[in-house]
Amino acid sequence: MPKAILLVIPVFFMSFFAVENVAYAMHITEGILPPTWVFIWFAVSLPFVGIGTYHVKQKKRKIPGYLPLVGMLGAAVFVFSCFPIPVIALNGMATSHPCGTGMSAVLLGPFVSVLVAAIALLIQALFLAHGGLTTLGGNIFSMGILGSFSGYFAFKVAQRCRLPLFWSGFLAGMVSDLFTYLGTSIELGLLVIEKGGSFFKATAEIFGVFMMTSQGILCVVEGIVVGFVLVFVYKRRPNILLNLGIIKNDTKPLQQ
Amino acid sequence: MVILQVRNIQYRYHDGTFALRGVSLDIHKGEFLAILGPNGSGKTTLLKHLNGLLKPVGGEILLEQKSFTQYTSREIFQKVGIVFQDPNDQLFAPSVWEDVAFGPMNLGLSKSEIAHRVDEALSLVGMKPYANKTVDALSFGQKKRVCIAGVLAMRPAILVLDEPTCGLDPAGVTSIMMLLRELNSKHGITIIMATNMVDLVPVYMDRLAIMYQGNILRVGTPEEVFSNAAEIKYACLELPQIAQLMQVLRDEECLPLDTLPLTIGEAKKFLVSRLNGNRSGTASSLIV
Amino acid sequence: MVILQVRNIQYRYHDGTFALRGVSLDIHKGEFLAILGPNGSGKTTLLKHLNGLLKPVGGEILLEQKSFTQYTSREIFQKVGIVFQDPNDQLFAPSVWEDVAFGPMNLGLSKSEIAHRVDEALSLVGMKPYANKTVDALSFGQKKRVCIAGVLAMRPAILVLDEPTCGLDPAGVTSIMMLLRELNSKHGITIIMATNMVDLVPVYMDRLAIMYQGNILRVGTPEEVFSNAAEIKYACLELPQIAQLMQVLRDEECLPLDTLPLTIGEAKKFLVSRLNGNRSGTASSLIV
Amino acid sequence: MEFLHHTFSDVYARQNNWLTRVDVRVKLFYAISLLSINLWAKNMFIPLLFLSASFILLFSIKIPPMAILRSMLLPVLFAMLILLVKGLHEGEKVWLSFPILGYKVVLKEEGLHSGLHIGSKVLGGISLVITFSFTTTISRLCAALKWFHVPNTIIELLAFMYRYIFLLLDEVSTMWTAQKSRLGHASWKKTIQSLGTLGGLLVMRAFDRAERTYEAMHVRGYEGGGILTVNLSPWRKGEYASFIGMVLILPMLVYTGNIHAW
Ligand SMILES: Nc1ncnc2c1ncn2[C@@H]1O[C@H](COP(=O)(O)OP(=O)(O)OP(=O)(O)O)[C@@H](O)[C@H]1O
Ligand SMILES: Nc1ncnc2c1ncn2[C@@H]1O[C@H](COP(=O)(O)OP(=O)(O)OP(=O)(O)O)[C@@H](O)[C@H]1O
Ligand SMILES: [Mg+2]
Ligand SMILES: [Mg+2]
Repeated sequence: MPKAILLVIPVFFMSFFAVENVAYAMHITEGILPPTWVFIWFAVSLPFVGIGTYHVKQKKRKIPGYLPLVGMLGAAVFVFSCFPIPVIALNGMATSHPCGTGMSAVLLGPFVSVLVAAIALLIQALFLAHGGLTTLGGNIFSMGILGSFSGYFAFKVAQRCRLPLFWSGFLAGMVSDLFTYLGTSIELGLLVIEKGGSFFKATAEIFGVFMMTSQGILCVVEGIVVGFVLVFVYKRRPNILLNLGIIKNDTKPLQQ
Repeated sequence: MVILQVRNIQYRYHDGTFALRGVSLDIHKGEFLAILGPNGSGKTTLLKHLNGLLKPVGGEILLEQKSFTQYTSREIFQKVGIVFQDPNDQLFAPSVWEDVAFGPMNLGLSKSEIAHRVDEALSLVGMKPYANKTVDALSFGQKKRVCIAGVLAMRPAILVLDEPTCGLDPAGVTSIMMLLRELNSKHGITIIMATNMVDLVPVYMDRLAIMYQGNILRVGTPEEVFSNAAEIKYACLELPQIAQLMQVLRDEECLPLDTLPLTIGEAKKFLVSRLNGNRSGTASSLIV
Repeated sequence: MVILQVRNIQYRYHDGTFALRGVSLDIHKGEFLAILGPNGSGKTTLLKHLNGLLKPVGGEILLEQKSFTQYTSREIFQKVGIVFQDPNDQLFAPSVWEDVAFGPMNLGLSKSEIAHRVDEALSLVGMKPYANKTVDALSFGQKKRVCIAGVLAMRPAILVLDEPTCGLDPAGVTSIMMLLRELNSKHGITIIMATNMVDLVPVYMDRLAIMYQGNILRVGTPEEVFSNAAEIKYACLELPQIAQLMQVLRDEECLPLDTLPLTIGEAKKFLVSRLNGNRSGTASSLIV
Repeated sequence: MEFLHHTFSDVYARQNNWLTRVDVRVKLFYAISLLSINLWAKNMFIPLLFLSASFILLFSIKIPPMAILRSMLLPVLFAMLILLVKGLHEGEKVWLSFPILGYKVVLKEEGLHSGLHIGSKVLGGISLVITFSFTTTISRLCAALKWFHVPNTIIELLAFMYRYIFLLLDEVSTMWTAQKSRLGHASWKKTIQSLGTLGGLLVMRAFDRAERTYEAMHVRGYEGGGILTVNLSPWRKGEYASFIGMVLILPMLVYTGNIHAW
């Protein structure tokens, strides 16, 4: 049976590409999650959003310019997530879209990044019909929380290991992307529990499908792009990265 | 010879804005064409069509008598170079040299050929001494010049510029315009330029097109177009200052004028002949 | 009466750029002052000092004879309103009404007072019908007007504008300038405006200051300042078109001129008198 | 500029029609409670009812069908995917089986059944969301959120981000075209590199713009306080009427939703 899935589902994803709209396939659409899970995911996500809000609120009191900065970088990350990234996939060249959470986690820190992701998801749900209002909690969990924290820690660990800036950015982008898809897969996989299915098998299958279609390569490509972004800013305006506290004075931009 | 022919093109942005409503325009080889029009009339949209960055929803564009569809986009980009308004949108590389090399490098040229082209382009715009500067250290006008060099390095036959003088000081405007005139007359590059500065048009351009609400209202030489003051006003434009002065003299003081002088030189000639003529016969100097 | 006195201020950016090198300037109550100068001469930097946004590293600024240090920054912001060049940087609220209300709200006014001021400011700039529009739905010139309204709603005595006409079409330029002139003459608001458009200066402004490399080169009425053509040229500026024409007539054709006419009106008056005068006695019309 | 095709605009929400004039709080109440009913519904009737009702509403204010279909496209594909997965996975009774490339594909009745059910919920839910968003501008939404006591910081960020997304999209698309016209997207490798540059420029832009915007806010008295000024007017007759109307309809819908049926 799994074999059949592996065959049929990619065909479906291809039809996604056929309309060039796989953009936000990592968001769970309105109506898919049953009520219980809607509540659970909202319950999980709200504290993180709350902490992020608190962070911003505290900080804007001290630094009034912080709010426009977060808003503007948030908008920039949103626009970044609209970039059409060409990837090589099962069906040849296709374009997909980065999540952007890795980058926002690096730029803004994990909690604020969750808040920004939550707002971005709300905007997408309302004005693009990508994702949904009742599934907002679930999507915040996978893209916001898992994406931000995994990306942030990947970046910090890489910096601690004195990896060059490019590779730190690469890891942040790639890891956060992987975790976002993993999160979505888990959420979908959990749905089969009540029907007596095997959670791990379903999750692994869905995750496998994500990875097999363009999204697997997308993770790597998003990593590369985030790496390039950081190096570019470092070369042109290192002060920006220093002011945001992303790098210390001794960071190397690229392996020499 | 018509090098670029725009045939009844229409364009609609995805939000429904009908930005071009059937624009037709012939661009002659080697001319310097100005595109004027109020804000939002579709100048930028039209320019983006001229090198295939936007695809019209109706109509077509011919480059050297062949439809754009018969070229690859790379061929078009190579023949038609475009410079946008804000230089900060276009300088991608950390240093001047690298930025100008961006285009030639993407053409897949050899290293020595790239270096040659970059040097050539930089000297054309007079920025050779700055080759190793970082882009952020340049002034606004200098950035503008580097942008133009970046396009020239691809050796285009046609150069398209969107408001190249906006935000520059008067000396900077003159310097950019002189540069363009030189590229146009000495190097034979066809230039199409959108602008809001009517005073420049009669001085530098051969022809101008006036856009209004996604249409071309009028095309012609500055003399032809500016002779219709009502139309100019309708299109939210103004006559050049000199023309305004002469118009006032004509209308309020009944000075007989067949054609409105548009530039300082023309106005001078006319006024001198009038002033001298009035002194019936005394064709000498004006000193009284 | 001097309302704002700039005394020998200096300013240096973080990166070491010495942007102001001892600027002194008296601004009179109710005047309309232009600040001209080449790109990078420090116009924007000076304007940002005029309401305390930047603090000079040397020298001081007096507002109504009292040093800036004796005011709170809120008091200064209330008296001196500033409008920057790019309206998109300044309109951050979702709707026009909210954006204009932002200033009064931060002043801690009552709701009804806020509403009153917003309505007043919007009608001053002629944007009342747009109160509920989204900011994105406005044209460039309209955005500019909303920016001005946002500052007017704080009822400043002094209005500072950085290149308010850049990027507008000629009709838009005229409309903004007429608005400013009305605010200046009817409502008695002192206006200081940086600009690159020399043609506007003699028509609208009482005085102008020319900046060059962080210094003020010259201050005076347009007649005074533009009479020194060499200095204008040195400061990368140009004479207004009309003045250029008259200058050419004077220098090349030896037309006797005490002062250079700068505006169309002045030039007309002069030319008419010359043309008529030459016909010795026939003071009637010019029809030949 | 292909990537702008996925972007959006609120042109429809800015129009003036009877749905945009409805008080945003009422709309939000409706949207949330209908979405919950949709979620709990045990039959396909309720979601499909919502779907058709939404379409009728949207047509009544002359939204072009293409615009609706465009927004529904992705969710519909998602729904079909779910249908397929369920059909392959759940249940015993074989509904259809056929071979593809040597694999035997078996679709089962129970799975298709529940897949259809979920699919209908997707359609119903999305159509409700679209109806809300096509008739509500962001500034109204912000005001409503404020009325519901959502923290100010979140609303401010929402308004701020929404405002500047459009602007940055415009700027980025100009840079993108500038890159393209100098062949920056000639090969895959160059495209990736150019995208990195584009992202870098974007971050630099955002940083500078944030600074300038802060200056502009600062000179108008901003010291870290609130940004939004609009407060909604208290409820008027119309709002009470629609609210009571909802209270009356809701139990009926809840009841209908609880019927176990197809
Ligand atoms: N990306 C876009 N999406 C939607 N509408 C757009 C976009 N860009 C421009 N427009 C609209 O298309 C029309 C033409 O715009 P365009 O930028 O071509 O005008 P323009 O003549 O260049 O104006 P300006 O003098 O201000 O540069 C305008 O109504 C504008 O609002
Ligand atoms: N934020 C900054 N950091 C460092 N240097 C700066 C900054 N802003 C301006 N400068 C420098 O200070 C000088 C004066 O700049 P300013 O912006 O005041 O000039 P301007 O007269 O307004 O020019 P323009 O006509 O181009 O607007 C310039 O040399 C400029 O490069
Ligand atoms: Mg334009
Ligand atoms: Mg300036």
